[in-house]
Amino acid sequence: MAPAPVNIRVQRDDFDIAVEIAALCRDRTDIGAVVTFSGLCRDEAGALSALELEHYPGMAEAEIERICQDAVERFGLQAATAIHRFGGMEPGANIVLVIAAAPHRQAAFDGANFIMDFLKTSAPFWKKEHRTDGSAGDWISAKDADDDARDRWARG
Amino acid sequence: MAPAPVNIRVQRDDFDIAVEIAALCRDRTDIGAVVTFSGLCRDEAGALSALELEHYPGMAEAEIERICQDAVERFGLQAATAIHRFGGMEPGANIVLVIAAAPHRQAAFDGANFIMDFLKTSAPFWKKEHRTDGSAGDWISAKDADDDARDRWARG
Amino acid sequence: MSTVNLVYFSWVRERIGRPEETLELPADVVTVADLLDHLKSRGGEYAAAFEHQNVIRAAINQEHVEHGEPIAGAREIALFPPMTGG
Amino acid sequence: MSTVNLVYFSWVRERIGRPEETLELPADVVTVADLLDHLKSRGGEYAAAFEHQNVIRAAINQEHVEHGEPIAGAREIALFPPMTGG
Repeated sequence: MAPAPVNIRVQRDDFDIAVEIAALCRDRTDIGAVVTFSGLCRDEAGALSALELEHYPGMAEAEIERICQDAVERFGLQAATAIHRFGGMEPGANIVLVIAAAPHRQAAFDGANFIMDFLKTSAPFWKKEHRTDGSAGDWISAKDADDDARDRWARG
Repeated sequence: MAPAPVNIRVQRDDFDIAVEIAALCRDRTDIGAVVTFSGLCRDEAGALSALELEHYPGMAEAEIERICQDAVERFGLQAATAIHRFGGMEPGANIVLVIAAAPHRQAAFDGANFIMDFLKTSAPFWKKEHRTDGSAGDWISAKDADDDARDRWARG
Repeated sequence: MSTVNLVYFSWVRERIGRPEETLELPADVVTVADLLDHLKSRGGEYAAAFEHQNVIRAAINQEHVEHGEPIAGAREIALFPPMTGG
Repeated sequence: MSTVNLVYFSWVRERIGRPEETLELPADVVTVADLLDHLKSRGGEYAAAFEHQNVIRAAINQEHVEHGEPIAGAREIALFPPMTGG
């Protein structure tokens, strides 16, 4: 069996979910389940004017690739895509897209969920807030809940 | 707060995931996470030529609506979409689409997963296989594993 | 006697040979289980369709019900195998 | 003495006031923890950036490492706060 194709991109531009799903499923009739996750910039009840995403070029791609390969192996994914944007983004904008394909639904759900949990805690990206009241933007703090979400995947 | 919009459709035609996500997110900047599930017709290693999906018109829509409303309430979803096709479909074709939107990622994952588990076991659809060897098609049997997947959502 | 519309799906429909029918039911048919017994007693295609009675699912007025559910007031009763959608 | 390229991100970068620099390290700087101590000892912006040393994450040659990791052979060491992507 050919290795599962893993498609990683770190980019400033937006992405198109339909295009990415089509690329992942093209010419295949063995996929039974495709789960996508998109993370969007929220306006925080009007308090946020924009987010700025900083990243570590090179390591960001490498780390996301490692996470996706882990997910492919662990859940038997047939294909995985992960796209993370950087730069400024306004409320409503896409930040991240993860796609996991598998023969059956639970593997696809678990694969996408696993990739997101590790992406949150291990991929070198940092978010800074710009607030509508004009106050100086703060770097968003990492959440213990995100570490807990990652740690539930620990084995044995 | 306005009730979460729930969009249910049972249709013969295919669907476009990007169009459905755009409809669900339109003019909103409070959504942080969108999870989609698409179920596709698999070729079963070349043994399957087509699936035929029979449904119970009226009850199919009503049952999917009940499931989605349960998910909205239980996981605090901001919006949910569920589209189930009927009729004949070839390997690679879309069968079902579920979308769940929430402020945070785990609610969106759980919402879509919950809807799929109940859709599998409670929505009145039945699949018949047509095989490439020309043998008479069989109705697919329900799986105990699907009941188990549903039962993990039982509370207390 | 009461009149009820029955609808069948999947292999229940195929074995009975029709998608729906209207039947007069005797007064002692009170629950879904009674209805299944009554239909089986008609023999032939009904006996074949409901041979494994415990796997049959039922809906009254388009909502799932257990076999113990009373059918009084039902406009439409659906009988079908376990569902396999999604 | 060894030469190493340091890169900083997020508020570590802002507090230090530059995104990267090349430093000569004394021979007794063996691990990431030693490196953090060494940088803090330079005072000023470094003391501010690494005040809460235990929250600082490190990567050597673009892979995450613990503070106890030896830095021998590192081409590039990155220092940054906990990540908040996704």
